[in-house]
Amino acid sequence: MKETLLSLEHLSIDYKIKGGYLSAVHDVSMDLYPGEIFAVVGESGCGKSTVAHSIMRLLSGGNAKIEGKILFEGWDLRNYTEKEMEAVRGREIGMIFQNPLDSLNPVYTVGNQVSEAIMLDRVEKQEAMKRAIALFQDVKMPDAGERANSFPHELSGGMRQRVMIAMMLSRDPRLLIADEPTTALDVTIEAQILEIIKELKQTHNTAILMITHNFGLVAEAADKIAVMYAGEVVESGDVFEIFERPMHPYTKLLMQALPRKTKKEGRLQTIDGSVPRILDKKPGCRFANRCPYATETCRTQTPAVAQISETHRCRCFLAPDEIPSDRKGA
Amino acid sequence: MKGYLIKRVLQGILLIVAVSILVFSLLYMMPGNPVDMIVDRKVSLEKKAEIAHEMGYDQPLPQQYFRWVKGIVVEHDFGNSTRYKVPVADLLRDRIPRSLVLCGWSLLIEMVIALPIGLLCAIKKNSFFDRFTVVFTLILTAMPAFWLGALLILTFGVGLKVLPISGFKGPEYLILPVFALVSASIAGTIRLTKAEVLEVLNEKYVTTATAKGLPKRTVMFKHVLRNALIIVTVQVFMSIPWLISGAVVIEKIFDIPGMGGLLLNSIIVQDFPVVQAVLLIVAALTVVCNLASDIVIGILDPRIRISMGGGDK
Amino acid sequence: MNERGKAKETLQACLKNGEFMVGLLILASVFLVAIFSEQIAHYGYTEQLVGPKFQPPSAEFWFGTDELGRDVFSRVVAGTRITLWVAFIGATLELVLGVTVGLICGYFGNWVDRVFSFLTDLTWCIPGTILALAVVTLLGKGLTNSVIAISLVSWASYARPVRAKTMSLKNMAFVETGTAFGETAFSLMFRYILPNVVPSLIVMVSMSLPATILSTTTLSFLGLGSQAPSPDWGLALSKGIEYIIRAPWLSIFPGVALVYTVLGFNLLGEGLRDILDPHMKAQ
Amino acid sequence: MAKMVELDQMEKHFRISKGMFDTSRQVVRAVDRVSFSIEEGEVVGLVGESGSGKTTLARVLLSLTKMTGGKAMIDGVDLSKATKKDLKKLHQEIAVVFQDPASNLNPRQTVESSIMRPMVIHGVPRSEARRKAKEVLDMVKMDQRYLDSYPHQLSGGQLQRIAIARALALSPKIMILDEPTSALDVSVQAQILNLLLDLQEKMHLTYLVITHDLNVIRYISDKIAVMYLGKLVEFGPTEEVTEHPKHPYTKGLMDAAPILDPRLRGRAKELMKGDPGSLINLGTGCRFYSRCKYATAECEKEDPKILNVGFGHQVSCVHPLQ
Repeated sequence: MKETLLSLEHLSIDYKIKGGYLSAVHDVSMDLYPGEIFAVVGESGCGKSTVAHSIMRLLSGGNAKIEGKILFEGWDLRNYTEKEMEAVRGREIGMIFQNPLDSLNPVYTVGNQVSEAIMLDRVEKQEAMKRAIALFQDVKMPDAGERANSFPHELSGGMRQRVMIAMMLSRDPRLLIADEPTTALDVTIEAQILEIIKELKQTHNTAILMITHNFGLVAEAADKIAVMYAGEVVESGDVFEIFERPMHPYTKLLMQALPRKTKKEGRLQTIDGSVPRILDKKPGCRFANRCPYATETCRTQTPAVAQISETHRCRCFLAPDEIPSDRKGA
Repeated sequence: MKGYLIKRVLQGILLIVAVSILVFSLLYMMPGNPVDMIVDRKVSLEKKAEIAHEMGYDQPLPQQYFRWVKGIVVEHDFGNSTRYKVPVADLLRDRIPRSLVLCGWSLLIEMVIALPIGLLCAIKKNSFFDRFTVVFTLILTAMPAFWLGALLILTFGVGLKVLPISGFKGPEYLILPVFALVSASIAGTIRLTKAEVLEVLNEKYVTTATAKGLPKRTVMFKHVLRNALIIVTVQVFMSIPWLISGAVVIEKIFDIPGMGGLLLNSIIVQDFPVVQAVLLIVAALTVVCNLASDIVIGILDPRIRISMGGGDK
Repeated sequence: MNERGKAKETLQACLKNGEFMVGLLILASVFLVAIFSEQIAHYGYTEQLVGPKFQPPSAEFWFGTDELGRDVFSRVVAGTRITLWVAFIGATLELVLGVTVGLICGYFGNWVDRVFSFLTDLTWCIPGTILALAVVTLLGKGLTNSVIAISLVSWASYARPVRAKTMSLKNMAFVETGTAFGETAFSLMFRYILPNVVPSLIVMVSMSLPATILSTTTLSFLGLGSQAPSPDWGLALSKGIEYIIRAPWLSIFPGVALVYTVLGFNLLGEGLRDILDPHMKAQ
Repeated sequence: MAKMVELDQMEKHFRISKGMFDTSRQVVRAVDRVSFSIEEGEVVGLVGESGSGKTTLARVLLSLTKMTGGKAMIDGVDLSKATKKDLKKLHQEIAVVFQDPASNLNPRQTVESSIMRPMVIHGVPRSEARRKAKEVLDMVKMDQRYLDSYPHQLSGGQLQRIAIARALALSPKIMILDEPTSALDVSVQAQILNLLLDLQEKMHLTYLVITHDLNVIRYISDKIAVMYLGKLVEFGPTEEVTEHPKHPYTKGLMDAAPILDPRLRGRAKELMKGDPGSLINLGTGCRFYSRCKYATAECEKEDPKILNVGFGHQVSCVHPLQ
């Protein structure tokens, strides 16, 4: 079996707010191997972005309480000093963000911003610029040489995201975290960026942790997925398996809520109620208040993660066999 | 960049023209006849008419305006002071440099002190230093410049007797006025710098810079400071008119024969040619400062340089 | 949660905000002094020779006496009314002018905006105090005139942010929707846009009040505002400085009163900004 | 069936001046000679990337901006010649729901007064309006206790329901839905889409749905209109357009859109090169020319004509796909 590249072990993140703690992430565990695209999906506020930022130690504000382990190649990043983290960022783990315009400094040319990263490895300025241009070609930037002298606002959204990818690839990291990488982009550009990310995985054996709310993106590119709900991973496993045989009631309902048909084939599934804000960690399943199959047990005890197959895990009392697989939700 | 510059310069000229028209009409907005202000009450009507003719007051207003402007532009002639009976230009020649020296030093000292403090407060937000500065600036903004001046005179001039408190005879005479002027405006600059740095610190590109592995120092200096500097520069230029404004009061308290004091006295005795000249000069200076700040922003911020440049690049 | 719940929430936020509460207490004390100034003052503020001239602070004359033998304490107490009156009139004038112009510019855009923007630029061409001096020259000396002058000079500091806010609100979906079902321009401006500008207006007012007070005091200090024998603090300070060596208490006490009041407004403004600022709320 | 909306060569051109002293002006042809029609009770989906002019087109229909050429008939009213009275009628007949739930409602008004407002300005008595407000809130399946709420107390899905309720207040015939679910999560999106379809069927409404999400369009609409840089490139019944796209751009768009099934990820697809491009400085000829792999010299020269390819399917291309 391959060595895991990144593994999160029982990661919990609580934010200190007035009068207590807000549980943003709870008991999240996942394993990421080299050369695979691992998608963390979930609706807004489920904690997926918090997980991504905590890996890079980029959570803003000093009011987050973190527990658990973030193991990168076996070393716990949480024990690293700030200086050591600087050496990990960009070098070992790169990260791209949702809005590429906000993410680039408006007063420097994009070539400058990419070569700045390359120069951290003691590369001469001109050589760094040359490599930056080569990287722009790698991410299929039209007129790469000329574009290197452009400022971010002179580029289109798609080109800016290419710059971000080139910047984060510049030091050849083992892991790339992509936080909603295509959300602000048009469909055709989204497809182009997705192609680049897939190619990256193929040619550089880079692992990609993709944070997204877009199930289309997951279906198109991911190898494995973890579905998050209210701070917890409710189900994770191979993408084909999860799409075809979802186990957790939340995943099941979501899959039927996706607009995959025409209106003539009937209405979409909906999930009533809304996501709870977890302020105090009482025992009980976090999805219980919206779950059509919930029992008294679900409301009073916290379900553990059940291993369904080698890769497939599910956090539900009813899994794997108690939910009739073809029954439509109430 | 060129197009942007030309546009700015033309806008500036337009503003100065508008100000000059307003300043010119100041004389005519006052009740009574301009001649009455120059001459004694006892002077006969015929004599007044003669003076009016001599001064060109019987000509149509636009003509008078153009004559006035021509005088200023071509001969630097702002007319004669009705009080001192000498050309306004002569009065200004000695006084402007004094005001400039006062304001210049104040600006320099203010920036040297305010920028690092503002930066430090932003980086170490909620630290003891930051909290102390917040309270300190709050109290400082509540103090009018003239009262600060009074306190300074009391402490250093009257109490300690170490510094001269009035007049303008050497460098040591500048210390207290500059101190007062800086104290009056420094709080705003500190707060603005802090707010600006805080805002930049929250920008996503700062996260990006950290995410690509740049050391904290590089992130601070190359990405945060550089961007915060853009607004701070504007502030520096914008504060010049403020300083001049504050100088009016400071010059009165410390008895400095500068432009501010001259303006004040001229307003009180209704010496209009002087008032007009000072207003015009201050307006021109303000416009030039704004223009300079636009140019500097243009250089520092490529978004403006290019979007305003009409596609230079 | 309904409107009352929201008001309650805001109230709680106010109570928890230290700056706001301290500012409120300071201003409350100033208001009380203003209301009961006749009861508090020992003498009338114009009463001369109630004691010897230039008497230092003592048990009888708490703040000493001035060059005409008037009781400084009584004059400082009487001055609170003037200061609060200035704050009230100044804020109202600036607000009415600034908000109207800002709304109209932001809403209609185009040439209306250009003309008014040019006007605001024009007022910014000459720095505040100097322009106010010029306006006072035209209007004549006096407290009311100097407040008018200050307002004519500083309304632009309201107009600009109101204009910017209006422009961004105008493109918001709820305004567009309103237009689409037939709202008139007047109704869009006053029913849709203005209520959403109010929170930032409250902050702006409380932040600019201190500036208005200070500017008016400055004019009085320069001899163009209140005229003798008014107990105006600025006027008192200007006299005080003449006698600063002989009788420093003449400059100290009115100054402390002024700083105390302005500090109260400043703290209140800071607190309000923290409570009402939309940036903070979004987080 | 009656034609509810009929666009004939409709144009919306903006003029932008380059600078204060540069009198040469550029024309942005945001919507350029667009013709199509929507029948009563139909759901038409309008797709396109940023800069395609889809939102401008909607704004013209809502009379938020004036068109600059061509003709637009809405329920028998000629938009270019509409009188004040006509406009008042249109204000009642066309309703709109925008994308962002947070800005769709006036933050300073209660839900009730937001919903009542359109009725009040169209002369409905207050008591009647209050009753109707409760009724439409019922129709969007919201509890009446929300009447006194303020927008900041509600979730995105709830806000969008209330925006729909307000749109229904004047019993409109046409609803323009500008990205109604783009800002919502999947589970909420399903609720809103179902609600919209239920309402449409029950009240026989006509919808123009603007979105960039092809999965949503495929689910909800009867016909699809595809726009590219201000031009209508293809229009026809949903299945026709999605299964047999005739315009290379439509084909590219369909290929690029992610399909919500990992088993289909290996399907043959052609990715389009380049960016959607800009509306400024457009030459003559087909606007898709620079990105089209089938382009010939002919395409660069002439503006393609509209071809009818049967089944009410029209395409604007010199070399339509087979």
